[in-house]
Amino acid sequence: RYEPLLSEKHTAEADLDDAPLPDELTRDSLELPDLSEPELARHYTRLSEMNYGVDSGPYPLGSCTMKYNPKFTEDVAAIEAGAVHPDRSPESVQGNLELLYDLQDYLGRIGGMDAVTLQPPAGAAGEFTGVLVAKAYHEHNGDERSEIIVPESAHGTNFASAALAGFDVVSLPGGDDGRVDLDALESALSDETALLMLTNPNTLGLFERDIEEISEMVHDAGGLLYYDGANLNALLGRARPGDMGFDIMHYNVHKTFATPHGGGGPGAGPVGVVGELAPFLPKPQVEKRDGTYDLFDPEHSIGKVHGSLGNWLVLVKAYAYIARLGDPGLADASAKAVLNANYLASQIEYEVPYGPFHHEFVASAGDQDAADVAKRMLDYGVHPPTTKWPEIVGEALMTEPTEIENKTTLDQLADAFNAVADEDQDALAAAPERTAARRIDQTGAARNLRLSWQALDDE
Amino acid sequence: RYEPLLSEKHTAEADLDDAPLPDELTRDSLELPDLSEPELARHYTRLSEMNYGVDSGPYPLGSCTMKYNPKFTEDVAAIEAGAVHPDRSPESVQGNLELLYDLQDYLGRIGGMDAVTLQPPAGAAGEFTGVLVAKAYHEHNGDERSEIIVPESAHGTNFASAALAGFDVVSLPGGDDGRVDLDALESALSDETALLMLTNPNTLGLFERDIEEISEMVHDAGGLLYYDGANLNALLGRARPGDMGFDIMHYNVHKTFATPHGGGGPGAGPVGVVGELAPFLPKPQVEKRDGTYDLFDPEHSIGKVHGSLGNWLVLVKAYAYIARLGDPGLADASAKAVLNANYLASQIEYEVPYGPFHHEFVASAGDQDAADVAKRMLDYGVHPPTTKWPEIVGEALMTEPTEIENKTTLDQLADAFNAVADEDQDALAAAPERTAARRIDQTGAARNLRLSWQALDDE
Amino acid sequence: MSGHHTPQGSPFAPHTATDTEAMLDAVGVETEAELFDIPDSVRFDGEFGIEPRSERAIRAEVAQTVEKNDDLVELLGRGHYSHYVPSLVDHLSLRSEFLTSYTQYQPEVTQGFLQALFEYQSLLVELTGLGVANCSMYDAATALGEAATLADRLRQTSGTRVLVPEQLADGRREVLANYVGGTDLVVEAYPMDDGNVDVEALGNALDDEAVMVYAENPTVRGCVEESLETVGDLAHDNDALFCLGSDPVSLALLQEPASVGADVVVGAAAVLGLPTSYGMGMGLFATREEYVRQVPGRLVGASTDDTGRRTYTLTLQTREQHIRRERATSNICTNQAWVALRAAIHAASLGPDGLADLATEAVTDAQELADRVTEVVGVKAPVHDRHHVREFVARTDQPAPAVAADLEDEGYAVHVLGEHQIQLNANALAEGEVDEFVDALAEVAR
Amino acid sequence: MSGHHTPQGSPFAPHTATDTEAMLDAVGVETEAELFDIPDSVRFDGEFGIEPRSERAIRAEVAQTVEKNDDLVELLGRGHYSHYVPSLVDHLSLRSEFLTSYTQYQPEVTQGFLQALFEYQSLLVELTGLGVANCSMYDAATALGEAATLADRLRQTSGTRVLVPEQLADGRREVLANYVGGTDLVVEAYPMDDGNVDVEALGNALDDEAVMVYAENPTVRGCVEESLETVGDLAHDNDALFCLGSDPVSLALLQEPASVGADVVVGAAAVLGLPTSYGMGMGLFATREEYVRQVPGRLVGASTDDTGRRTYTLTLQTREQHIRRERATSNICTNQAWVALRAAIHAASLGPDGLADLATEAVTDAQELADRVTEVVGVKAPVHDRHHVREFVARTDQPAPAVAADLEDEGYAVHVLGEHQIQLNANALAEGEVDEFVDALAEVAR
Repeated sequence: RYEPLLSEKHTAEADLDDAPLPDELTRDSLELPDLSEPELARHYTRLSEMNYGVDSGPYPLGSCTMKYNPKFTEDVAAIEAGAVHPDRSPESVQGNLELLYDLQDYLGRIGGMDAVTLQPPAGAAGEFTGVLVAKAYHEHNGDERSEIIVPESAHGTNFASAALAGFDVVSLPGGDDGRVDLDALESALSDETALLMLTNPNTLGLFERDIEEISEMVHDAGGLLYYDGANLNALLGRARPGDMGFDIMHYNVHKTFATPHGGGGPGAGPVGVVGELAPFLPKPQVEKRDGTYDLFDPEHSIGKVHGSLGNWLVLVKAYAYIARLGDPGLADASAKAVLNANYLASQIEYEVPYGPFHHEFVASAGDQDAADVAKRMLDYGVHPPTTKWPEIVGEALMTEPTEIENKTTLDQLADAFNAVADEDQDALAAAPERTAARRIDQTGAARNLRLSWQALDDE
Repeated sequence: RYEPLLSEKHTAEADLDDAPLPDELTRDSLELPDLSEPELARHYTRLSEMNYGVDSGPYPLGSCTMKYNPKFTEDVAAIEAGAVHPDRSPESVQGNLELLYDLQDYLGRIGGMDAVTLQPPAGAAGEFTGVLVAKAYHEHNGDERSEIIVPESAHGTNFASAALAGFDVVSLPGGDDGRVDLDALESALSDETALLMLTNPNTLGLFERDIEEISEMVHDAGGLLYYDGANLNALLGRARPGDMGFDIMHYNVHKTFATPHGGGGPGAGPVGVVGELAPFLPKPQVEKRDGTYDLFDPEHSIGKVHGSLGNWLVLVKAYAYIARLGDPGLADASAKAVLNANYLASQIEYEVPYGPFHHEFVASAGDQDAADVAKRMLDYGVHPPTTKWPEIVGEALMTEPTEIENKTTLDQLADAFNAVADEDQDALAAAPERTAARRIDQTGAARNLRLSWQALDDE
Repeated sequence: MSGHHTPQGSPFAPHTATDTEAMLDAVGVETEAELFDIPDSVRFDGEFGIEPRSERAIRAEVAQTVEKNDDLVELLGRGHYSHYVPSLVDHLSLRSEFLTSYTQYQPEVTQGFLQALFEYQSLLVELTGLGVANCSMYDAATALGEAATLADRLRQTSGTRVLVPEQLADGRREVLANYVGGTDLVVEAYPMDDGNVDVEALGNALDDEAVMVYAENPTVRGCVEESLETVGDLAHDNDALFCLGSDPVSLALLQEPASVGADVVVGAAAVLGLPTSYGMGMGLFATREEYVRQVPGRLVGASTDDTGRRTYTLTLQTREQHIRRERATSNICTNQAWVALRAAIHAASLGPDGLADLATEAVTDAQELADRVTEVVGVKAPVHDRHHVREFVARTDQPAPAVAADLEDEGYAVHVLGEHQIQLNANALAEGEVDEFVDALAEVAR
Repeated sequence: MSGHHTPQGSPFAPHTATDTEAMLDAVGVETEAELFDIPDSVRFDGEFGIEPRSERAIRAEVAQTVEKNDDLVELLGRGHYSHYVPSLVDHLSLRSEFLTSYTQYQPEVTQGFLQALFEYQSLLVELTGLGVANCSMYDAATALGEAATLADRLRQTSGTRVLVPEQLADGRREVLANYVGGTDLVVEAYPMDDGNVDVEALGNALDDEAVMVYAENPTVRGCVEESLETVGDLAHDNDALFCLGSDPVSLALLQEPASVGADVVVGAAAVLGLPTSYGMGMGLFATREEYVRQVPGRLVGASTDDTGRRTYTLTLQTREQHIRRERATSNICTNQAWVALRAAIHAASLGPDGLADLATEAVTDAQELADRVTEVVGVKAPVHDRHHVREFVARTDQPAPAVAADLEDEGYAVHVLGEHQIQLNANALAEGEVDEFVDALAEVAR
């Protein structure tokens, strides 16, 4: 299956002769694809058919929480009256502010947080925001701290967000049981500790049972505790970060609240904080007084982390999803997500260390290369799990089916795992054989960089 | 590729115990598929991927005029304010009546007709309407006539519509040049002739050059002349049925005005008539007086051919398409449709008798079976033409690329034709080999009828 | 749209100037005009006078136009209902592989739509209890017309009478008249008794000249028909076909048509899949297996492909006009397949309980509104002492046309049935709208 | 939704009671609750108090909520514009294979999205003239922030100064401040001269402590920048990176960034693909090929598969946080890929002339409106004697806040820049709306 590039179909030069600007302020030429609507419709329809989405089949990417994206949330987001300019006066956008206010409120309740900002446009931006809040809080207290502790098995964004904010990252080795090692934490903590960033359940799907002790240790050291919301789908209605001692958290709305991932984004990474940290949140925040909504700048605001108010359309979808499920639906989503992970883990032949699991588990491909396993699973018509991470499990197959899969699909996934487990190295190395594209040379792509069709033309 | 039936996934019995009706008025049981939204989304997404549409590739079905369906027409049809109840008072639906009135006006101008009804919900319903109008007209004149003349190569609907209205069908053999044989017509005409139904260009893509003489002959015999709008896409802006002497015509909006065919329907088959026949049109008609729109019943109306006002959503799309193209676009559409047909005919190795062509041509598969040729063309990734019809050409391959194909796609189509032309019977009989389903046993399907999943359960 | 194409040409014709040139060359002409083999005397050299507009302008224009419609709450019913259509239905049915495809004459590349239609047929088989459902008719009225021609083809005797209820939607009556116009059938109305079939009168009217008896459940006035079995028996005793009108939502609750002897079921199936769309609908048509070769329209059947796998295909095409021509079972070609797809998705998303719930609400809504409006001074409801689905007839002391006109001023559209009767579709009122409507009615009815 | 699922459970969890039972058995527990390994002390046994609603209710509720927004014609601009987005963009980008897919970590089954992103990158390479464009940043402000950290990584010397124009959107200034907060960079504003860079002042401000000079074309006030080459030369003479802010529509007409020496181009790329969506945007980021290993965010490259066929894949992932962690070029993970897809479809549907036409209209609209409003008593426009794209600043004799407030009452939203300055985005006025606006302005400005 092959679809030519737009540029290989037809291009043309723009006619710039009548540009309403002096020549010296105008570009010389512009050559772009020039196609009719029927040609474009076929081009993108074909491209879409060369792409796997949640509606295509199971997508059990550990830590990515690929849920079904309810169709109606698209229609809710498409309501035109909400698509206003971001610089409108608060009085003239009461509707949008009301929705944002209500969403802040929902998220606060779900996470057990006192204040929420919706501005961060993605999870990593949420982390960055949280780190800036922690930094501002410490600085405000005259207590400059230079380090952020991150477990080895944490998401790469934790490290990068801490570094972006200028912190030194202290990597925390995991304990034998796959959880935080309290001794190691003790050694890592110091009066330079600004923050400990944790996911809970962690990337192995394990709940940090010592969370209260961890919280006490961090707070005793003068640090703050940050909750990475990537795995919140495991806890809805069962436990709340705010109740566990976390001071700051972000929510991944495409993970927990079913907004579509869109092939990479957009997401939204709202950040919740305890009351003491609310004055440091980004500006502006939405408030409600006497039934009227307004924007205000928190007293010690860190400023802005997005040019405007964040990813509005994504936030609307998250609102719609939460409203659809409500208390019982959210609790059921977590219950079924955890059941699905445990059931699938029980059905596969690969070794699955640790446990009991919440929303995900990490199997080990053992002697097989986990990346090969993934390629071969494609041949069985399913999307493979996340591979080779976390490194605490050798040749990791990090698997999170989410609540949206039925037993039949889980059995199909297990069959795919088990079929591949029985195959030899030749079969694995040759995979995938049944996909539109065969195994792709990633090393070659990086060695011989061609990042545009212009680069191909040079060949 | 295989997708289980809804019923094979999960069914359940409805709970009818609390029905708010006495038992004797309530059904005993109801067992239906019972699936969640994610399961349904995948089911229908997969089914869609097992289906070929215009957005998938060329669809050169002769006489079906499979055009690209502009996306914006869907959005225009989706404007909610138009989706009202059909029994609303005219005063309260001025907007809908205005659009219908304007569409009647457009169609009248395009066809050269004095009055147009939009009620017929498809082309065949349009034919039936036209035939009823002719019947009513003759009866009104005290001139009962029992026969309708239809060329042998006409669409099956012409025959069936005439028969449905109670007429005897007189089949008119074609002339050697593929056009109407005036002598044969002379023999067929009599004082029983109510109507001659013609397409022009005809199903061979040939313009009936003698149309004026034909018109005179029919009218001299006291009959009326009916234009089957199936091939109107060949004439837009170049000639109008009304100017050729046709008294009645229908428009196929999915053929000429790019409304989607939807896998079989819905369509719309507006009917235009000359002024003398306007009093016989279906009721109600839309009129405009002093800027206000109203419905009225034509004086000698044939009554209704649809329970309401026809296929509104389809009519809105047709309106939007006509408005988008306007005079120059409509003329260009025909020009390019005719150019495409002639170009493609010039590129294929199969014999193409007759000509010069307008919007379509009929090639002959010669010694090959045209149905086999079609199956084999599927293996080349294109949709085949209409086959085995019209019978005037042996093993007919009736091909109409329409204006939406570019030269590259036409060349790809020609390559597919030519590759198949060179293949032997074995290859043809084994085809298709590269499709999701292989050759399907149609005889078996008719012999062992299984028309529901309930019938499969019985096996 | 891309600027280089023919100025003001069709934006949906992709020809570049270079390609057009090359193609003209290949064909051996200089201009496209030369390809038109049209005698000068009938060439059109005028103008339509239709100005091309941009996509954006047309969207704005049509929105502006249809927004001239008054914004009324429509209690109109009588065969056209707006049940909420889930977003899923739009998103899936608009997938272009479905929407832009043709009739499935090449089943090997149209398995998806064929299976969806097979499933649609099966849903109707379950709801009606009859063995065969076709892929759709245009609407309920044309389906009724087709039922009559089916009866005509089946009749063994010399009968010519088609009996229909005196209370019947005008559209159905008139379309039926046109469908039997080409036969020697005559349509006669039989009396109703308090909103149901007057079985005694029907019995008296029946004789061996009858070829079809048509009844509805619910009736056009929303009444649940209580004598279906008797009607069926009367029809069969006289060798007439029993044709029943209904809809897929009502069928989720009401007596199964097969169980009361129905030979054909017709009805408005777009109550699933489409909101009221100014009358655009979709006709359901189901019948007994023994009549399958007389069925109008398309049928999808299961088959196998060369590898032995189950597949689907259009079948019994020899009934159809493109093969059988004037001896076809119907002239229908283009049908409402895409609406059938939507109805199937809608039904599947409701599931058995969801569908039964819709039907249950339709019954309780009618009852509850009747209870409310009969408390209004000057109104008595329901007029018919029957169970109702969705709608009912109310008596007004004031002249009904005046009440309806005043209601329209208040923002409500209702049917006028007679001098002192209006019909109300309770199901059209969203939760919370009942009070307002009752207040408005009280205002105008006293 | 189907009725048999867990009552009030998630409608998006498909578990039947039977399946749930079987799965619990297989796992060896009686209830799902047993699987939650949470200490009692931190278990949540409260309620959120969020009532579940139906899909239909939520659609109605949100519509009702956002329709509380005033219906204003927005002449606000300043980085957020609503060009008409063709229907095609919605229909194609909403195809679920695109919308519901994840980042392309398994390229063999995501060739479609990868190719679309490769094409997006290529379109920006053409528009900017630079060799590398990434797959998107969140918005223009974060793209500017990333440009500064890129400059920080590249700098050879000890410099710390980032120079930005004094006239700059607040959001960009503030986000930039946060992005450089983790470095020792300091952001300083340089003066503007009549809406353009004051090149003399910039020259004086520059020294070898400068690591980046940022300029915009068009500027935040809509002015075409006339000294770009000089700005570029000044930056390069001081070994500073020259970062230019623009957008894909303006770039269709204005000087090609590469031709004036730009090292990085950032900007608001969602002007294609999205209407103003309350600030949701998409950041473009392009730079010279030599800096490719320092680029933030995702890059798609061409490669081959085992059969030698051309394919696409994410590449240089070693720059990214999931591999390089705290030494990554950025913390970005989720980006705005779907908006990039939409922008690419939009650009492709416009074609070269369509895109140039949009830019041309943006220039002529601004000029024409300025000509009109300057005729209004009490208004002078444009304040800056420059060419403009889309928008311009006008001087009002009356206090600008009062003029803006009065305009809002008349249905128009405009920016207030100072005591007597407002900014008007002419491009936001549809054809035929200009007269009305000028009348309204005349009413309030005198």
